[in-house]
Amino acid sequence: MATLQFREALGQAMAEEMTRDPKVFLMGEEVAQYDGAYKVSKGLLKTFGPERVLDTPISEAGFAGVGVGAAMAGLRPIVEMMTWNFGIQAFDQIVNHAAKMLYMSAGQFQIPIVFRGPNGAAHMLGAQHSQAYEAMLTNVPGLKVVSPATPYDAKGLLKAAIRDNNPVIFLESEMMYSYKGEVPDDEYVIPLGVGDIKRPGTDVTLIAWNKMLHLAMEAAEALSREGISCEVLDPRTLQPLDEELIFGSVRKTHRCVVVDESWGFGGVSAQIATRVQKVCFDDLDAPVGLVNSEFVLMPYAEQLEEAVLPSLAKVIKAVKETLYLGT
Amino acid sequence: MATLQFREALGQAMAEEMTRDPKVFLMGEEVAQYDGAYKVSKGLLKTFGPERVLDTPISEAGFAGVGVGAAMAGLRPIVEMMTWNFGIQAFDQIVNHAAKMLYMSAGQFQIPIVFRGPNGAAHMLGAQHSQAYEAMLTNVPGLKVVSPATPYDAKGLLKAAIRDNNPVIFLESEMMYSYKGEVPDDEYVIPLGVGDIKRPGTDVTLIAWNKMLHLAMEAAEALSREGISCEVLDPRTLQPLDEELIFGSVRKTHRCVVVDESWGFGGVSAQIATRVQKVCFDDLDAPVGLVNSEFVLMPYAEQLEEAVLPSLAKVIKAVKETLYLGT
Amino acid sequence: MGKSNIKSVTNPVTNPATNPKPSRDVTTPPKNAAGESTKSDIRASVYSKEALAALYEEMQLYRRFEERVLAAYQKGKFAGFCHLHIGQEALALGVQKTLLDTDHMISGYRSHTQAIGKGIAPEQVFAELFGKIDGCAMGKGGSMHMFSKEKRFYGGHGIVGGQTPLAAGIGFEIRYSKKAEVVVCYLGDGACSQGQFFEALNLVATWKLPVLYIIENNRYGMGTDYRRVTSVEKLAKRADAFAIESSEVDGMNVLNVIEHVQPIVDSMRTHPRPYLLEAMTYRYRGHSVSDPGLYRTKEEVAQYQSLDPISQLGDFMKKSHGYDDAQLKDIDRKAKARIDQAEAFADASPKPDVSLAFQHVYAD
Amino acid sequence: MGKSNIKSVTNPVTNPATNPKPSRDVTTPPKNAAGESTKSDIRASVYSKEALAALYEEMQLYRRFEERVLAAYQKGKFAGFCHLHIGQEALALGVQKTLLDTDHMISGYRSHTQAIGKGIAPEQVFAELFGKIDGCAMGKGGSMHMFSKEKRFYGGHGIVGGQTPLAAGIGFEIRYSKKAEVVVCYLGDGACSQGQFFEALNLVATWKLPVLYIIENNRYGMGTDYRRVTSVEKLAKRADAFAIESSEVDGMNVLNVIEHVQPIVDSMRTHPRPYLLEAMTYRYRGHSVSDPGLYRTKEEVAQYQSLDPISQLGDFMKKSHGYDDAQLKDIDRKAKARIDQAEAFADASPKPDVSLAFQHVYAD
Ligand SMILES: Cc1ncc(C[n+]2csc(CCOP(=O)(O)OP(=O)(O)O)c2C)c(N)n1
Ligand SMILES: Cc1ncc(C[n+]2csc(CCOP(=O)(O)OP(=O)(O)O)c2C)c(N)n1
Ligand SMILES: [Mg+2]
Ligand SMILES: [Mg+2]
Repeated sequence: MATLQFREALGQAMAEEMTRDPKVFLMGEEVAQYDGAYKVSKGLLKTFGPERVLDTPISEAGFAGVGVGAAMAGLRPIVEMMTWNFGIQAFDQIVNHAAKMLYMSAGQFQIPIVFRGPNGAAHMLGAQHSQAYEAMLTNVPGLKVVSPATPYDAKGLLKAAIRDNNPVIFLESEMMYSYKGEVPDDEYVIPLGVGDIKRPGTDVTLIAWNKMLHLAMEAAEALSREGISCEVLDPRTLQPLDEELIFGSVRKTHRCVVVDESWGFGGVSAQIATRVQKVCFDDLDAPVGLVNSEFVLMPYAEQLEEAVLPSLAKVIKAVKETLYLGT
Repeated sequence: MATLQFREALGQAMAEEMTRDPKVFLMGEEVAQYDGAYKVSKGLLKTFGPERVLDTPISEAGFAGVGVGAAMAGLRPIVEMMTWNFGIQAFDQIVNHAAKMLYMSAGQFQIPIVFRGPNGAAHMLGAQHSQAYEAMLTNVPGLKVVSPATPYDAKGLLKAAIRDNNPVIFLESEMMYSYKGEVPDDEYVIPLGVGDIKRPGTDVTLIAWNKMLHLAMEAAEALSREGISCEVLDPRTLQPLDEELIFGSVRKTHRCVVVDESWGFGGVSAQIATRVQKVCFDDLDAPVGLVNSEFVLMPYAEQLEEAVLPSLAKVIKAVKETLYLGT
Repeated sequence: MGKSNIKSVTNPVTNPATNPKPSRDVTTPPKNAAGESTKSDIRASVYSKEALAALYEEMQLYRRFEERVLAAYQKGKFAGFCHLHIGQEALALGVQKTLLDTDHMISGYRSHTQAIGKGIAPEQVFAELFGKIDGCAMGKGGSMHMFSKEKRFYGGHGIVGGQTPLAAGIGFEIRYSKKAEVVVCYLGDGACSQGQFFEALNLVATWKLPVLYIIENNRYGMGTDYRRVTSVEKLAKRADAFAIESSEVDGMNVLNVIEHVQPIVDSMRTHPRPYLLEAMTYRYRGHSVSDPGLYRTKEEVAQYQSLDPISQLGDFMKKSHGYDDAQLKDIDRKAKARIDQAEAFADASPKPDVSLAFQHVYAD
Repeated sequence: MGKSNIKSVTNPVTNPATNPKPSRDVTTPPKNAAGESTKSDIRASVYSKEALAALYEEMQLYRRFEERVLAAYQKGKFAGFCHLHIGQEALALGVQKTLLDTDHMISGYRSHTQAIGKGIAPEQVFAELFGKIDGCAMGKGGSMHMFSKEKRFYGGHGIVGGQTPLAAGIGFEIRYSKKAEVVVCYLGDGACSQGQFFEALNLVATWKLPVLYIIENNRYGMGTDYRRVTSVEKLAKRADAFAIESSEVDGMNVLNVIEHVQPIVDSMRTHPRPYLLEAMTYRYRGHSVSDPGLYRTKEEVAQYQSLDPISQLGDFMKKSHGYDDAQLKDIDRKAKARIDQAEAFADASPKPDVSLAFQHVYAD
């Protein structure tokens, strides 16, 4: 076991897969000579050379489309979006082309591609650099969406994503790149679509992913001191969702709270709530609780940003609400 | 009262608003000399001239951005997307620029703009021409989203959208442009954010908009013959949602089914289900039922397309399920 | 037009003596001293009687195919959008003749004939239009989405301009795998104002990818004269922004097209780099079968029809090799028979089972 | 470079005799016979001592402002991204001097100095950086998003290239309302490969909108030498695709910039049309304050610093009007004092109440 930063775990996953399969290559803005805007691709240019690690112009739609075309022709591209705020410029290529190609061609053209990059707010970056995109990207059949919260999961899931024969959206976070965690020395792959109980518990199922998982863990810890036992469930993959894991947990706890950095209109949290109320209707002792970012754009000033994002206090409040405990 | 086609009602709304306010203008592909790909802007070029009715190149991102910039500078653009399948090319301008400008500038730059065009499937147009985009567009604060189902609503709501000082997404449908309905001769405006009970009932609240409203009405009629009384609720505006109308109806019927052409992962239907289970938890006698397009891309062949879209049979089945009636 | 270095490239492939191309039934005529395309007397000696007949037959096949498609649509045999290529056949055919089977092609939604040219059987294209299981996309794609991985036809795309970065990606794979192949990417005069296209041009130029972009300038994007929505008359100028080589070709004459494109393709094969070709052409029918095309005068349409690519080739065959009308008619008859067969095949092909709608969402 | 018709345009505004511009403290020097910019002896007679001092003070203000911003960042007084304009001041200042208050400006995220130039008080820019209520966007925008509707500064945008169609929209309004105004839109060498920019270029060219696009070619987009991600050396060539007039200017010399840009702006005002200017410049610091800039050699940075815009102007002032170092230092001191005041103002400004986060989502 080595202790790695999140960024290093991702870098290892890419390096291992590029070593294993010569069809895998990486492109994106600053990924080569600069080692990545967030140093995720550190060393890859040196190891694999400029044919397989390519700096692109600032042309998200263009190079996303190059990735999709290269995948049609048999390669397995990894395309880094410096952040998903810029990835929206490539939505036509991701949604209309990558997601639909296999289907339109009746199975002839697979698109084994990973679009990866940080998603959601970092710190004081303002409205155009802080959006969480899972609501949009999980809505599209043909795309898989992955959003890991630990270095261990990040490595295992990214390897699975690279080996997957479908377009996979991989949502990271600027704030987590320096998070550290244990990563086995031996090779491992975490299958897509399988969630993980990050903390077992009995009173409330607390579902969260990416940065929010850490907030949920913090809340669970704080609540345990008040005698409330949260089961913290990390779906890890958002599309497809590990519904069985979710339903199983809720059938046990009878209560569910979802913490989702995205805006609370539709999206993954609403999907989970909808499915849980449908499938576990008779199991639920309280409505499914949701904690999302406030339904406003992201302000720059620090204390405003804090007020907008999910917080420990908001999560604790939502959990207590499902327990009908005053706060 | 005149009987108008849906397209004529929209055309009238634009003509009236352009007459009322010289700052309103229309641009888009084929909107001028061709009278619109679906003839929605018929006659506007002749009436208002080429300065106010402009054919654009096929540059969705570019002309959407021109609209946003013109709105910053004080005009009130109507931007036609030939369909929303192409509108996704302009998502960066719509989401990162139109929706966020007022907020980033702390209220200095209003963006009074309407992006309008048909949304969702028409008939046998295949995967790249059949997507329903409400899940993505309603997720973004700063945008309003409207989706009318009748000529009357279309006209009144489009006039309100043009007068609104925010970016408004206006979702139409190729299939409805020739639908006819009564439209008053006198001027009227329907405020955004106000839903409408299209058919009162007592047993189940059936929520639907755009094309799906007509399917819901058909289902309500069929079910009434079996003694089941559906209250058909058309939210008309999806963002913001008329939650009070929804909750009031569900509190009465204790049952709710949402028919949403969009894919059933997140989106407006999941938002409604989430809010209803939250607010009307103790009122509900059954889980909220959802009818969406199947979670597949859109196939071309007619009978495959039919199998994918919401249908009368699927709606009836969902309603009966909430009544615990076998089918 | 961007300056072209094509002529000065020494290319062994274009020298038939050292490297004959067995898979091709039409040979590129030798260049004259000035490097200009040869005049009709030289052509007569270069194109064999049989080669010309084959060209004529294939072009008629394209035409008859689209005519039959229109008739089938009007009879209600299928629905949806349907964009015909009638009038633009010389370009599809001429370009196809310069390619090897191993080359790649991608296009927009007006691509029935290009798909057939690239090797998809007319039967399969017809069946696709009819939404039948034997369609080249099992009835899931439709008119706008013809695909054949085997024939290296990458679609059939419905988003205007969306195919242009995909083509760059295919070119990227060629470079990555160090192969001597090229990609042809068709787009329209309307499509060439899409931002994606410019991003793609910059990428192929920077990375020297062997993509031949061909702007089919049929002068209209739907009802819009292209000069109303761009500021230049010559669309090949778009290449200048990136110092990409470019030129213009008369797309109504198949021999012109072959002679113009062959050296470009051959040179790209050995010296990988992009190229932008603007082909002047004209669509006879409306934008799609439901467009009456009222934005054009009858005279304008007639003027372009007087340059009809099939008639031009027929006239040349009469002059150069003494063909007569009856012989041409015979060839045409063969083409029609082929279409009869294709349509009958599509008629007979079963509709896909509804379960097919649930396949191909995700690959295993 | 695209051919420019600018010189041949008769423009009353550029003739100071018939139409003096009271709002400007720098006058455009007359052209010599060949229409070339004048040499330093002519300049000496054209720019008054006071005018030069004002220029020098404003440029120092830009420089000192950014230096102080860096120091404040390093002290932890604010966070987020922060992109400094140090080294590129001559362009911001020179262009600003050619504009009227009624003209419009829009830019990217490296725009503190441009915002100040356009009239936003340094106090407000500083307060915005500190996330304070007196910021020009009440602390909701931040470093990348300076706005002032009153001063016609349209932002401060964080999406590379996203501002380019917005500029076209502002130009559209000018045409729509038949006003004699122009829009200046800044973008970077990296931004000019964005598809949106090309779509915008086509639109402004087709509709003849008075937008002056200025590519600030500081040779790097983050860590990427621009020549690695595009195929041409001269970015102004992007104009050629649309037959837009274009030229290149040395962006390190403020007098060069003024003299080059003034006739362009004046001519656009009376004969509305777009223009693309590539300005050669250099950023001394990293891409943002957190970038150590290891992709450049010390020698390279030193070479450009030897062309420092402030020193260049100072040297000229010494030669032309006998300024000495002490006098220049005095001016600098004034600039610094202004910055002290601005920072103190920002320090004192209150933090916005949390309720502000919930305002401005929708307009009434
Ligand atoms: C991005 C996008 N915008 C708009 C459309 C609608 N549309 C389909 S074809 C077309 C015209 C294209 O014209 P051109 O590129 O000249 O091709 P042609 O039809 O002449 O072959 C338009 C606007 C689309 N399919 N995709
Ligand atoms: C669409 C988009 N892609 C990527 C980024 C990340 N990014 C911010 S600045 C930058 C480099 C821009 O370089 P250039 O245009 O030369 O401007 P400069 O920073 O040199 O002023 C990049 C890639 C972004 N903000 N927007
Ligand atoms: Mg065309
Ligand atoms: Mg730069």
